[in-house]
Amino acid sequence: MAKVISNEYIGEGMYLLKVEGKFEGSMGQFYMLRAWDEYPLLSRPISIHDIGDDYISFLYKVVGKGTKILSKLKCNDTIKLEGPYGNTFPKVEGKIALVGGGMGVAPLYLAAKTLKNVDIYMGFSKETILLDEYRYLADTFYVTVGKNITDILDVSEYDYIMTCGPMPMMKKIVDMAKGKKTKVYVSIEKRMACGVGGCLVCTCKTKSGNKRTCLDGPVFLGDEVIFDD
Amino acid sequence: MAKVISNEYIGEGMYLLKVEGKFEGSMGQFYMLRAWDEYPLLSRPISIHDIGDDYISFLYKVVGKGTKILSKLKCNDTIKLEGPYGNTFPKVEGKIALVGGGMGVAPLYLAAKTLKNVDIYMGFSKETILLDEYRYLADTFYVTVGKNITDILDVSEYDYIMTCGPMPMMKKIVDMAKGKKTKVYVSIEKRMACGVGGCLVCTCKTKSGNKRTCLDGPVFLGDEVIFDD
Amino acid sequence: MTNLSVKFGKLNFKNPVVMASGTFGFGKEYERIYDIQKLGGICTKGITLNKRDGNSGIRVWETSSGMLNSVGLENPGMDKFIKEYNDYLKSLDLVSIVNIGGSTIDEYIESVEIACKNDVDAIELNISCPNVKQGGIAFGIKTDIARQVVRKARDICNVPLIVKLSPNAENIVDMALMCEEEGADGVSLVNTFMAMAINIDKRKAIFDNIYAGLSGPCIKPIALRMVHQVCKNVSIPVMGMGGITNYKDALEFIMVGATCIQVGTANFINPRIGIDIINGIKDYMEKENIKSLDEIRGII
Amino acid sequence: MTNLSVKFGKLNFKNPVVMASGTFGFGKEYERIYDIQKLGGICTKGITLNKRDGNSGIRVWETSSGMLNSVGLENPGMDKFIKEYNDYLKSLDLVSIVNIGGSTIDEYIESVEIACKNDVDAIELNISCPNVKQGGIAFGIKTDIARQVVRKARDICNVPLIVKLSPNAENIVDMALMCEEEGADGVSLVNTFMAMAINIDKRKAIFDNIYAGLSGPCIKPIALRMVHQVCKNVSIPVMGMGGITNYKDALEFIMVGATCIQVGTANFINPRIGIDIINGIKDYMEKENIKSLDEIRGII
Ligand SMILES: Cc1cc2nc3c(=O)[nH]c(=O)nc-3n(C[C@H](O)[C@H](O)[C@H](O)COP(=O)(O)OP(=O)(O)OC[C@H]3O[C@@H](n4cnc5c(N)ncnc54)[C@H](O)[C@@H]3O)c2cc1C
Ligand SMILES: Cc1cc2nc3c(=O)[nH]c(=O)nc-3n(C[C@H](O)[C@H](O)[C@H](O)COP(=O)(O)OP(=O)(O)OC[C@H]3O[C@@H](n4cnc5c(N)ncnc54)[C@H](O)[C@@H]3O)c2cc1C
Ligand SMILES: Cc1cc2nc3c(=O)[nH]c(=O)nc-3n(C[C@H](O)[C@H](O)[C@H](O)COP(=O)(O)O)c2cc1C
Ligand SMILES: Cc1cc2nc3c(=O)[nH]c(=O)nc-3n(C[C@H](O)[C@H](O)[C@H](O)COP(=O)(O)O)c2cc1C
Ligand code: FES
Ligand code: FES
Repeated sequence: MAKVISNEYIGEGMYLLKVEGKFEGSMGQFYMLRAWDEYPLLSRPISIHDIGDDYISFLYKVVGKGTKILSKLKCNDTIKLEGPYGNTFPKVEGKIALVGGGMGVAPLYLAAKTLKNVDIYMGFSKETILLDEYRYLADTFYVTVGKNITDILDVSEYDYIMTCGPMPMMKKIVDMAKGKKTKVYVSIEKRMACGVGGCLVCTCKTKSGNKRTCLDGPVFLGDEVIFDD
Repeated sequence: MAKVISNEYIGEGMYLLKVEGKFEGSMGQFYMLRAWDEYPLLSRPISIHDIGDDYISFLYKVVGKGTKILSKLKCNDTIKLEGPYGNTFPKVEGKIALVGGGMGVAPLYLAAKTLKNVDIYMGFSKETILLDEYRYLADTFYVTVGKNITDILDVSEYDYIMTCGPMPMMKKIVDMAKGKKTKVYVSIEKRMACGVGGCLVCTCKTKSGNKRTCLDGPVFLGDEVIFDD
Repeated sequence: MTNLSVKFGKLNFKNPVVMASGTFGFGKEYERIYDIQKLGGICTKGITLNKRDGNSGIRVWETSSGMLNSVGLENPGMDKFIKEYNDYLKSLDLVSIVNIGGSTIDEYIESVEIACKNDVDAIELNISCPNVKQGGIAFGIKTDIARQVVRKARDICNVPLIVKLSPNAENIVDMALMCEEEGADGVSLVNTFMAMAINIDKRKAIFDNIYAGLSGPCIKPIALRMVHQVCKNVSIPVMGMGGITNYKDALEFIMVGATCIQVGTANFINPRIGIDIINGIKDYMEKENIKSLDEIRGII
Repeated sequence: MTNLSVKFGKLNFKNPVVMASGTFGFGKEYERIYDIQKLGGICTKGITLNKRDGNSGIRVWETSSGMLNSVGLENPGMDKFIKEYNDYLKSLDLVSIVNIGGSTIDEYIESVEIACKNDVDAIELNISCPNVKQGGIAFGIKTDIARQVVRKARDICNVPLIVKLSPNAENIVDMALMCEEEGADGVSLVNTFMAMAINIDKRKAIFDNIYAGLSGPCIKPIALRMVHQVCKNVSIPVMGMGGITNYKDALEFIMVGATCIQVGTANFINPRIGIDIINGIKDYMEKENIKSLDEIRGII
């Protein structure tokens, strides 16, 4: 049980939840969140947005029952966090772009803080969020609203691209990088139950066979993922 | 959907919930309360404690999931009320005693206000509640703590006794009145589902056959009720 | 124009929403809440030939997203039912279906005869009742035993006959096929699942009868599967039910092939649920430009 | 001194709490969460003779107090399982049970042979798998078909053999009696209930396979009833499961006669649930002055 520090609405149906405590975790990893007792049944996987000495934060969008309950949390309410789960974005060096679509920008914050000197691309459909915070961490900063972020991304400029967002966007980037030196890492979202690799409901098909998104992922080499699912 | 005015803890694990609006209802009747969406499944039957031009109030004890949720309601929260359901205490004249045990004192408040010039007996196991409020409505006022209220009740003093509380207490009073002119009315608690007489899960056995506690009751002539259930 | 009406064999329902047996009394009880004639139909509490007092002890228990009931078919008996309720039910502008139970075949048959003689709209034969001659195992478990009841009932029944199936049946598809073979006008499913609850402090079963019937949202995924299986296998119309609590649930049952849907336990969550579901289906059809439910029935 | 240990036929469990197949990986996955050797036992993910990639499409869906899964027995195949996990499992201080599935009798038998040759602690034969020769109807539906698998498996199985029953069985008591007759060391029940879910916007079933398996708290009242029925009818030991989420649920299954209990879906609510249940049972026994679970087993 941990204590909520704050839970702010930041636009686009998204909230920034800050929880008190010393938590572990690296860029790309996630926690299973539970701010209820029995209902709904399953906990919700949410990426680490940021982590500090005495707090952890999550950026989430309200889409259904679970995130609705999360959105009602107030300062001093309690929440259960299990994690950190999953692998991390790789700690590489070179010219790096972080590309987030919509809610997919969430894990890129900690990635930008960790990797440093990155370019950040953020695509939104209507409203923008946290521009100041992300801009501050970026060498070069690109934002599109109502237009595909992939339209302004030149993959060949980069050694590495780390991306999180809608599947079509990530697939597009992987396709654009085909045959180029650019390595693309994608963060995959799958429905989960256990979060620890024990139930196999989150399988992601890859060229080297089935992988568990919760344990072997959520970060995969883009080239490895079989997207037609 | 109605709006909560207040929901105060008043001791003995009991709360007084006041809800805004013009509600119908008479002494002895109850509402089905629901301050949640899907879980738990069933609404909870709670007697009318008091009713005014622009409010209704309920006095309830936290015993399980549903009343626990009720106890967390705050001013301006919403609650669903269905009712009023059930019959009422009879509007009689003569010498009347209202006898409540524990949480059974709840419906006696409106009864005292409606019938006037009554004696009130309240029995508690540990703490007392709302003594000032009830005393104000009583001709003579008796309270016991940690002792049976039936020990100090002389049934033959009364033309009518209306009672609500634990089954053994009510049975005792009915037994004490056997062969006397005193008419005893008891308010029965049974687990309910529909509250309107449609499901027959709340059957109360009486000498004139099965009755639905929610529709034909909750108030029955004590002599009629078959207590060995 | 959106048209919610459905034909269920010879029966015409102004909409597919029917209140389930045992959860809606004899309709009258809900009159003070809303105009029940807005409903497509109602099923009465289960009636047996003779009056029954029902089971002793606790009769309802909440479970995770469901409830157990052990009412034990408390009812006034067929004659008294006819005397007290039949004229009322026939005066209503909806399809009123008399749900009939029994503990021997003869009992069933006698009840059906009386109901037919009094010209009820339709009969729903509840074969989930314990069969006294078979040691209390329900009629509706084994197809062969159920066939005997259905055949004899069909023989003498001159009003539409709907057989209500138990999810505890050994093979619910066989059971439905049998009903079709024996000439039933339709089947309805599911009745409650046999289940139990325990008080660990008293180290005793909650119910005097030990087992009780489970209903409510918790059973919906299983009920829906059973309705799907049955609809894929029979050509008589099906009334689907089990855990329906909103119009979306109702549409799910229609999409797997149900002609009508029944709503039971949800009446206890919201006594106006019938109206809410009808309005929800109507709005959905208008939004999706669906003229008749035929367009989506059995689409899955 | 409170003693939580139980004897399940020839197997000794230090406590009755066993993690259910398919919800606890191969144990290893939960090592980082707690010392899994505190558990009475674990059942592995279902293993088939050959590697299986499992089902396509969505594999999990939440329902009211439950979940549907359509994993489709994804597993590395028996040989690879033995190579990668058997030594690890045997090194653990707990009873590790290998759950075996198959789509033909031959497949089952070959898997059992390999497992026995490698001296596994025990086998749990999952007969809920679709039988390819019977058009995909699960082996565990009809007693006669299940008997063929159980008999052949028993013939060649020289480690304790537990047969895991499906709640979709036509007659679960007959099924358990059959297992007893054929010499099984015990039965475990229930597996998941066949069920379904629908996306009304897409007008499609959620799962590529249409049907999926329902588990979690919603099924507990039915599972408990089935375990009760089986325990009253067989004398071999029973592992009870279905919706157990806390020590009270566990005690309920023990009070209806289960020797061990299994915990599945609750691992997803709380990954430390196994420990919590063990501690809960222990505290209860101390408070109630119960020396051994024999005192309350089957008390209902
Ligand atoms: C590794 C990982 C990291 C994620 N990080 C974030 C994040 O940082 N911010 C954020 O807003 N969202 C994130 N998501 C998506 C988030 O988990 C879902 O939006 C959320 O679970 C929806 O829950 P709900 O109860 O509101 O929706 P409902 O639709 O009511 O949920 C029903 C069930 O489906 C699951 N589900 C529904 N949508 C998704 C989805 N897109 N991905 C996975 N499961 C889903 C739920 O977990 C639940 O089990 C992440 C998902 C994964 C797998
Ligand atoms: C006509 C009537 C009037 C009532 N008036 C009051 C009142 O004014 N104040 C008050 O505190 N209580 C009253 N009760 C009792 C009250 O309904 C229960 O205490 C309450 O339902 C418990 O709900 P729970 O979720 O907290 O407990 P749980 O034990 O979690 O409830 C589980 C289920 O059992 C039912 N249940 C449990 N205890 C009782 C009980 N004693 N009577 C009926 N159903 C029960 C619940 O309604 C629910 O369906 C009344 C009961 C009836 C029938
Ligand atoms: C309290 C109660 C009483 C019931 N009585 C009957 C009955 O008399 N006859 C019958 O066929 N079904 C009876 N049922 C079963 C319902 O009609 C329905 O089949 C079942 O509850 C599943 O639907 P639901 O989940 O919508 O409630 C009863 C159900 C409940 C909850
Ligand atoms: C995701 C998942 C995978 C499962 N896989 C298997 C399996 O491989 N073999 C098996 O016998 N049972 C399997 N089961 C069934 C469980 O072992 C258990 O019988 C069932 O879930 C009921 O228990 P519960 O309600 O505690 O989960 C699986 C269940 C789930 C939820
Ligand atoms: S969520 Fe269970 S294996 Fe990934
Ligand atoms: S609660 Fe349904 S008849 Fe009384």
